[in-house]
Amino acid sequence: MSQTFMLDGKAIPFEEGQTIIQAATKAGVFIPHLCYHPDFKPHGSCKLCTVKVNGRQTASCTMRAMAGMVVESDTEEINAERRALTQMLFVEGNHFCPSCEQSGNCQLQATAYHLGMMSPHYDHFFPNRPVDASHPEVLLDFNRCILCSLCVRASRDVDGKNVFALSGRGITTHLIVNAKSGQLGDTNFTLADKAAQVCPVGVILRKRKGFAVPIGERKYDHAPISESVTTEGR
Amino acid sequence: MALNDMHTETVAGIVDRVVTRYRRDPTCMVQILREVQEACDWIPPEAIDRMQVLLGVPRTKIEGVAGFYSFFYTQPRGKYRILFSDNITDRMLGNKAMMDRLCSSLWVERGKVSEDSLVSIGKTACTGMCDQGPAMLVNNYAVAGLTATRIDEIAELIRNKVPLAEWPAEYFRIDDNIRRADILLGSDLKPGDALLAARARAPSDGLMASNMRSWREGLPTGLSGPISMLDEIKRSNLRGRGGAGFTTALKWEACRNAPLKAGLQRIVVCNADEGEPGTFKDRVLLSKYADLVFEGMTVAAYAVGATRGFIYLRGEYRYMLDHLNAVLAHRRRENLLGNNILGIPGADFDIEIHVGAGAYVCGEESALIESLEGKRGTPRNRPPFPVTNGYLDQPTIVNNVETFAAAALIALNGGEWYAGIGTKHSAGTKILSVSGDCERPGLYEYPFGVSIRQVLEDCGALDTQAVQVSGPSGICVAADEFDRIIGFEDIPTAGAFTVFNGTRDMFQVARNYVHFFQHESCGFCTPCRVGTSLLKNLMDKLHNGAGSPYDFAEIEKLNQLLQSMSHCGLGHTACNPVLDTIAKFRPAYDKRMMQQDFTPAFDLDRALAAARQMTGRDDAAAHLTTETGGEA
Amino acid sequence: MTYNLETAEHPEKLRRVAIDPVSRVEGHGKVTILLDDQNKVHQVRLHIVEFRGFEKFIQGRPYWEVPVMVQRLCGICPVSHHLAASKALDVIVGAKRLTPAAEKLRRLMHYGQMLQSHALHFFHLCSPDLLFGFDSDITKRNIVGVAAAHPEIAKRGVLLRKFGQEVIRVTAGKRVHGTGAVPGGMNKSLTIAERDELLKDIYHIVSWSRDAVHLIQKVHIQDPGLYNSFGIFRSNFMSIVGHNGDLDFYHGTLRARDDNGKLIFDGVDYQQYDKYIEEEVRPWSYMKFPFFKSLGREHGWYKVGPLARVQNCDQIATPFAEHERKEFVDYAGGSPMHAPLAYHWTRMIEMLHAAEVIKDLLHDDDLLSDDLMVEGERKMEGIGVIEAPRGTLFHHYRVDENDLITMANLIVSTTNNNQAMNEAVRHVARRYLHGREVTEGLLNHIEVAIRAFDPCLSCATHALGKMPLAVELVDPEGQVIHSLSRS
Amino acid sequence: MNAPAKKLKVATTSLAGCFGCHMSFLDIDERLFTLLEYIEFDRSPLTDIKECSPDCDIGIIEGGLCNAENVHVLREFRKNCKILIAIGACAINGGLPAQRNHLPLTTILEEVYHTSPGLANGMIPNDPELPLPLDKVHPIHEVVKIDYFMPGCPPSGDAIWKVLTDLLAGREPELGHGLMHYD
Repeated sequence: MSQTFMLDGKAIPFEEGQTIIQAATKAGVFIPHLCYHPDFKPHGSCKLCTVKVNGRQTASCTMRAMAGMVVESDTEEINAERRALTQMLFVEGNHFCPSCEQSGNCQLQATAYHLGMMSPHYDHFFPNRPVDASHPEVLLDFNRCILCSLCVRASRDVDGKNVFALSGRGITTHLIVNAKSGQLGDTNFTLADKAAQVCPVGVILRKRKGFAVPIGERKYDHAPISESVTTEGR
Repeated sequence: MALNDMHTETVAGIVDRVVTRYRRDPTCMVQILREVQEACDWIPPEAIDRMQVLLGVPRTKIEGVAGFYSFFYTQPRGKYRILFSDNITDRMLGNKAMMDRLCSSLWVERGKVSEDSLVSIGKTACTGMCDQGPAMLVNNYAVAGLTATRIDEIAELIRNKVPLAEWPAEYFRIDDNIRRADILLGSDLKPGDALLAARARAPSDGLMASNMRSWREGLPTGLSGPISMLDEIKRSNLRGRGGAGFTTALKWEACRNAPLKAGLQRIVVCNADEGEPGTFKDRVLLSKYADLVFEGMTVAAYAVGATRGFIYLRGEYRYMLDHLNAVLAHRRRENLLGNNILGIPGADFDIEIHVGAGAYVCGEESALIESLEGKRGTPRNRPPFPVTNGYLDQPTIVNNVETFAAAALIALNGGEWYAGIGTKHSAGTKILSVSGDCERPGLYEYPFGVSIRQVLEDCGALDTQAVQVSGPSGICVAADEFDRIIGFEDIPTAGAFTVFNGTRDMFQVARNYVHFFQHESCGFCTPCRVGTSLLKNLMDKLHNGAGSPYDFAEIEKLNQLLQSMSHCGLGHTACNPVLDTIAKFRPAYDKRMMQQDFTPAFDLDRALAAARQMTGRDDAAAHLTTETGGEA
Repeated sequence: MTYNLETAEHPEKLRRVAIDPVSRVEGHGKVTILLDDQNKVHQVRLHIVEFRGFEKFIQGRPYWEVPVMVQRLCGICPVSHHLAASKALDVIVGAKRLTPAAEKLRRLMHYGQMLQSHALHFFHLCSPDLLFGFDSDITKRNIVGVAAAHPEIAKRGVLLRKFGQEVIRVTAGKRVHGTGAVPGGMNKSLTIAERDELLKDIYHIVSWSRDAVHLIQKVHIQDPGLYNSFGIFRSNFMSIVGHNGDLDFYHGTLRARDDNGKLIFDGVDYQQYDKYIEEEVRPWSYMKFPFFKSLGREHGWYKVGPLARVQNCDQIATPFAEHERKEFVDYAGGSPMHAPLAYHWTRMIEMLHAAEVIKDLLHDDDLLSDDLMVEGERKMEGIGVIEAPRGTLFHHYRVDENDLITMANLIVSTTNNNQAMNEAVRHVARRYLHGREVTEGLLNHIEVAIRAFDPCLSCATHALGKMPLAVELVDPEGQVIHSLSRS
Repeated sequence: MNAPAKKLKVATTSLAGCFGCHMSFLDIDERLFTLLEYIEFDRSPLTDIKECSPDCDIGIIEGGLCNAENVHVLREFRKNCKILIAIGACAINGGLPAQRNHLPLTTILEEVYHTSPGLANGMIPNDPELPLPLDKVHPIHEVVKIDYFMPGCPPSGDAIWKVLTDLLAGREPELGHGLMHYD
C-alpha cells in the first residue's frame, strides 16, 4: 500500500524514493519545470519546480516525498516567484520567439504562458552568442540556452558521448562542445543521439526542418503545458 | 622565451610529469590544472589534449573545470599574472590607486594582457590579508602591505622580467598580527599529546575496534577510545566554527554511524577555503599552529574511524603549501600520521592537501567535496548529506580549521574543561579577524560572549558607524547594537569583524559585497546566477544616480526571490548586506535615490555617442537629455 | 524628367515646413519643404527616416529562418516578404517546380493578402480623402469619420479586409506574420472545413469588390480635372506578367514599358534582375533610387504597383476584372494613364481580380492535398521576385555550405516608386502650395499624392540605408549648417 | 460594457515596429465599430493628428527604441497618456530590430556606408533631418514606466480586444491559453 502527502490540499500517493514532482506528475498534477525530465537524474538548477514543503521552499524535483508532508505549489506567491525566474531566463539570453523555429514547441515559452508572463520585466542583457552550424545535420543556437543541462546529461548518461558540458561560472556559464575546435561538426554527435531530442528550448535544432509544423499543430498550440502531465505521467 | 609559447612537446612533457605525480587520477583535476598552469603560465589547448589522453576523461570535463575557477586561464594571461584583492577593506586602504599606478607604469589596461604578453593586471575577491592590505596575488603568491614605493619596485622587477623566485623575500612576508590570544592562539601543544590523551581514555580493545571492526558490529558507548573521544566532543558542546555552528559531535557521530560499503572508507576534510571577505584567522592557524589543526583532524579521524584526510586550502593561500607539506612530512616521521598511529593498531590516517583555485562557493561543504573530486564547485542537492554520502560517495565530515584546532585541545583537556569556557550556548573561544577602521587590526581570540563594544575597544576603533560581522553573508551591526555579543545565541560568526567608521558610505559597502556575490555565484541555479547580476546592476544604477523608488522596490523583490529560491547559502545570503544596510542605514540609500520617477539604467545620450562620432554630428537633434535629470 | 525642386539653390534663405510623420501611410516618413518669403516652393523632399539593418543581422542566421523573420519588416504586406524570400530559398534548396498544391496554396495566401492590403489602403487609409475632400475637417478625415458618414462603405471595407486576413490565416496559420511557406513548399494545406468557411463568403466578396471598383471609378470620372492631373508626371513602368501576358501577382517574367507604353524589355527571367536594374544613391534619403540600366539614371526611373501592372499586362484572366480593366484602358484613351490618383482605380480592379482568383482556387481540390514539399540540388544563391500590393519586390540571398546566410539584398516595392513619389509630391507642391499661405489642408494634398502610391515605408526602411544623406544641411531655421559634395 | 459618458481618448504609434500590431488592432474587424462607441482616436497612423493631446487616457505603443526620435515620441506619449500599453514583441523585448544588438553600431555603419558592395560613394549619413540610431535597440519598458503589456508578434485581434475590453470594464487585463503568444 502506498503512502500519501498533501499537495495544495489534495492527497497524493507516492512510492518510496519518489520525488514530489514524480508523484505529483503521476497523479496528474502539474508543477512547472524546465531542467527536470522524467528520464534523467534530477538536476535541481532551474528552480521553476520550487514548492513549499511544510512552509519551506525547496525544489520538488530533488525533494523525496514523505508521508504526511504538506506541500504548496499552485499559489499566487509561488507562481509569482516562478514567473520572475522565467523572466530572468528571458532577459539572460536572446529569446526572439517571433522568428524562432521552436516557438510553439518551446517549454520555456509554454511555461511562461502558463505563468502569465506578459513581459520580461527586467532589463535585457542582450549577450553575444554566435551559432554553431558546423554540423551537417544539427544547428546549435546558443542564444536560447537556459543551462538546464538536459543535453549534457543525455549525452553523458544515455549516449555515452559527453558531447556537451557547462563551462564558465556565474552569469558567464555557457554550454561547450567536446572538440578542440569547440565545433559540433568535429564531434561524434548524431541526430539519433538522445541529446538531440531533449532540448526544452531552441538550442539543438535539426537543420533544414524549421517551421515544418504549421501554427495550430505545434506541441503547445492545442493545450497548455499544464496538461502535459497526463502524458508525462505514464 | 616565455613559457606560454612553448612547443606542444614541452607542454605535453609538463602534463605527463604532473599527471603521473597525481597517479593519473581525474579526481585530482584541480591540482593537475593548477600545476600545469604554474609551469605553462596558462592552460594551453595542447595541455588539455594531453590530459584528455592520460586521464581518460572527455575534454568537456577538463574545460568545464578549468572554466569554473577564476584562477585558471584557458587564454594566455602573461608571465606575471597580478590580481589585486578587492575586498572593501582593500578599497578603504586605497587598492584602486595602487592598481592604477601599476597599470600605468606597466602600460597595461586593467583586465587585459600587456601588448608584450608579459603581464596582466586584474581584480580578485578578498585574499585574506585584510589586516595588512592593500594586497595582491602575483601568480597566486600573496603580497601584502602594498605601498606606492613597493608598487614601483614590483613594476621594475616585472619590466626586467625577474623571475618570481628571485623577488625579495620580504615582499612575501605575511604577518600573524595576533593581538589577543586565548586557548587556541595561546596553545603550545606538543605534537602527539592530544592523540595520546585520547588514547589514554580507553582500554585497548576499544582502540582496536575503532578501525579494525566496523561500527555495525556495535560497541557500547564509552567503551572504546573512539567512542570516548566522541563523548568528550559531545561534552564540550563544540559547534562548527565555519559560521553555521552545527554541533560537531552530531556530525561526527552521524559519519561514524553511516554504513560503510565494502572497499570504501570514511573521510575527514578540513575546510581551509577561507573565502568569506574579511576572514583570515585560518591563515594564521595554518601558518603558526598547523600541528594543532592536523592533530585535531587526526583526533577526528580516530573518533569517526576515518582513514583519509584532506585539507582544502584556498588558492589564495597557495604560498603556504610547502610549509604545510613539510609539517605533514614531519608528522609522518613522528608516526603521527600513517599506519598504526602512535602504535594504535588500525589507527591509520593520512592527510593530503588540495589547493583551490579561486571560487568562494567551494567554502560550501558539498561544493568543496565536488572540487575535491576534481569537478566544478557547484553545491550538491541534499539530502543525501556528506556525513553519509560525501567524498566519492563515502561518509565524510567537513569541519572548519578552527573547529579541528579546538577538537585537538578538547582531546587534550577534555570536554568538561572546554564546555566551561564561553557561554552556556556557545562553548569555547572564537577567533575574530578584525580589520577596517581600527588602530590594531589582526586576530583577537575571546571566549564566546564578548560584546562588540569590547572588541572595538580592544582593537582601537574610534567613531565606529558599523561592524560587518562574519563578512558579507553575515550581519551588519549598527552602533546602537554594540552591546550585543558574539555567540550562537546572539551573533554567530565565522570570524570576520570588519569595522567601518563614520566616514564610510554604507551603501558602497553593500555595493562592494553585492559585486562580490555576483562574481562568486557558481551559475548553477537561475535565481542566483541571474539574480545576483540584476542586483548588481540595480546597485550600480543607484550608484550612477539613476535610482528611483521603483529600483528600490525592485531590489527588495530580488532579495526576497534570492532568499526563497536559491540553491545554496550563497544565494540565500547574497542580499543580506543590502537588507541590513537598508534596514539600518536607510539614509545612505535615500541619498542615492536621486530620481522621483522611473529613469533608464543606461545613459540615453551616451547611447547616441557612437552614431555622433560616426556622423560627426553635434546638433541639438544629435543629443538626448536624461529627462528626469540625475548625474551620469 | 527633371530633378526640379529636388535641391534648392540657396536653401540658406528659406523657411522650412515639415510634414512629420506622414500619416495614413504605412511606415515612417516625412516631407520637408523649403519656401521663400513669398511662399514660393524651392525644395521638396520625401525622407525615409528609419533604419533596421536587416541585411546585416540576417547574416549568420540559418536560411530556413528567413521567410519567417523577414516578413517582420512589414506588418501590412508580410506575406509578400514571406513568399518572395521563400521563392528565393526554393532556388537554394533546388525546388525548381513546387507541387501544384504548394504553388496554389501560396497563390491563395498571396491573393488573400492582395485583397486585404488593397482594401485596407482604399477604405481605412484613403477613402477619407476621396469621400470628404483633401482639405476636409481633419478630425473627420479618417476611418472613424467614414464610419460615421458612410457606415455601409466602412463596414464593407472592414469585411473585405477581414476576408483577406482570414485567407491568410488558413494558409499561414496566423493573420499577421504566419509561417505557411517553407523553402521547397508549404507546411500546411487547407482542411475541408477551412475551405468551406471561406466559400460561404467569397461571393459577397467578389460582388463587394466590384462595387468598390465602381465607387472609385465614379469618383474619378466625376472630377477628371482633379483626378487626371493631380500630381501628374510621365514615366516608365514595370511589373511581372504571367504567361501569355496575364496579370499575375505571384509569378512571371519582368516586363517594362516607357511612358508611351512601348516595350523596354519583356520576358526577362528575374534571376537576371541585376542585369537590368541598377540603384542610385542620393544623399538625402535612406531609400535608394532604382532605374533601368539601359536608360540611365536621368531617364531610367519608373513606377510600379497597380497602375503599372494593370497597364502592363495584356489581359486579366478573370472575367469581372478583365471587364473593368477594359473600361479603364478605354477611359485612358489608348495611351498609358499616368495620373497618380488612377492608382486607386487600378488598385480596386486588382482587388476584384484577387477576389475572383480566390474564388476559383477555393474550388480547386489541390488545396486539400498533402503533397506539399519538393527539393533538389542545393544551390548557394537564390533570387525571389513577387508582385506585392505596392509593386515588384526583389529578395536576393547567398548561403554558405553550413546553411547560414552570407548575403541579403532586398529591393522593396516602395523603393521602386521612390523617384515617382518625389515627382508627384513636387508637382503637387508647385501646383497647390506655390505662393500661397501654407495650411494643414494644403499640406494634406502632399500626403494625398504620397498615399496614392500606397507607400510601404516600413518595408522601405528595412535597410540600414545604403546611401549617404543630405548634401546640404538646413537647420529648422533654414540656416545651412554645412554642405558635402558627392565624390 | 455600457457606453461611457465621455469617450476614452486613445493614441497609438509605431516606433521601431512594422505596423503589424496596428494591423492586428484592425483585426478586431467589426468590433472596431463597437469599440468606437467607447473610444476616440487621438494621434495615430489612422488619423492625421500628428501630436498627442495632453489628456489622452490610453497610449498604445508598438515597436522598440532604435533611434532618438523613437525616444522623443515615447516620452511624448508617457507625458500625455494616463495609461501606457506596450503592444507586441518589439515594444516588449526589442523584437526583430533588436537582433542587431550583438553587433557594435560602429561596425554596422562602417559596413553599410563604407565597405558594403555597390556603393557609389562612401560617407556616413549626417543630415539633421535624420534621427541618430541608438547603439542598441531597447524595449520601451527600459526607458519609461509601462502600465500594461500585450505580448505577441503581433498579438491577435482577439487578444487586443480582450485586453482593451478588460481595461474598459476596469478589470486587470488577462490573456489565457490561445490568446497569450510571444510569436
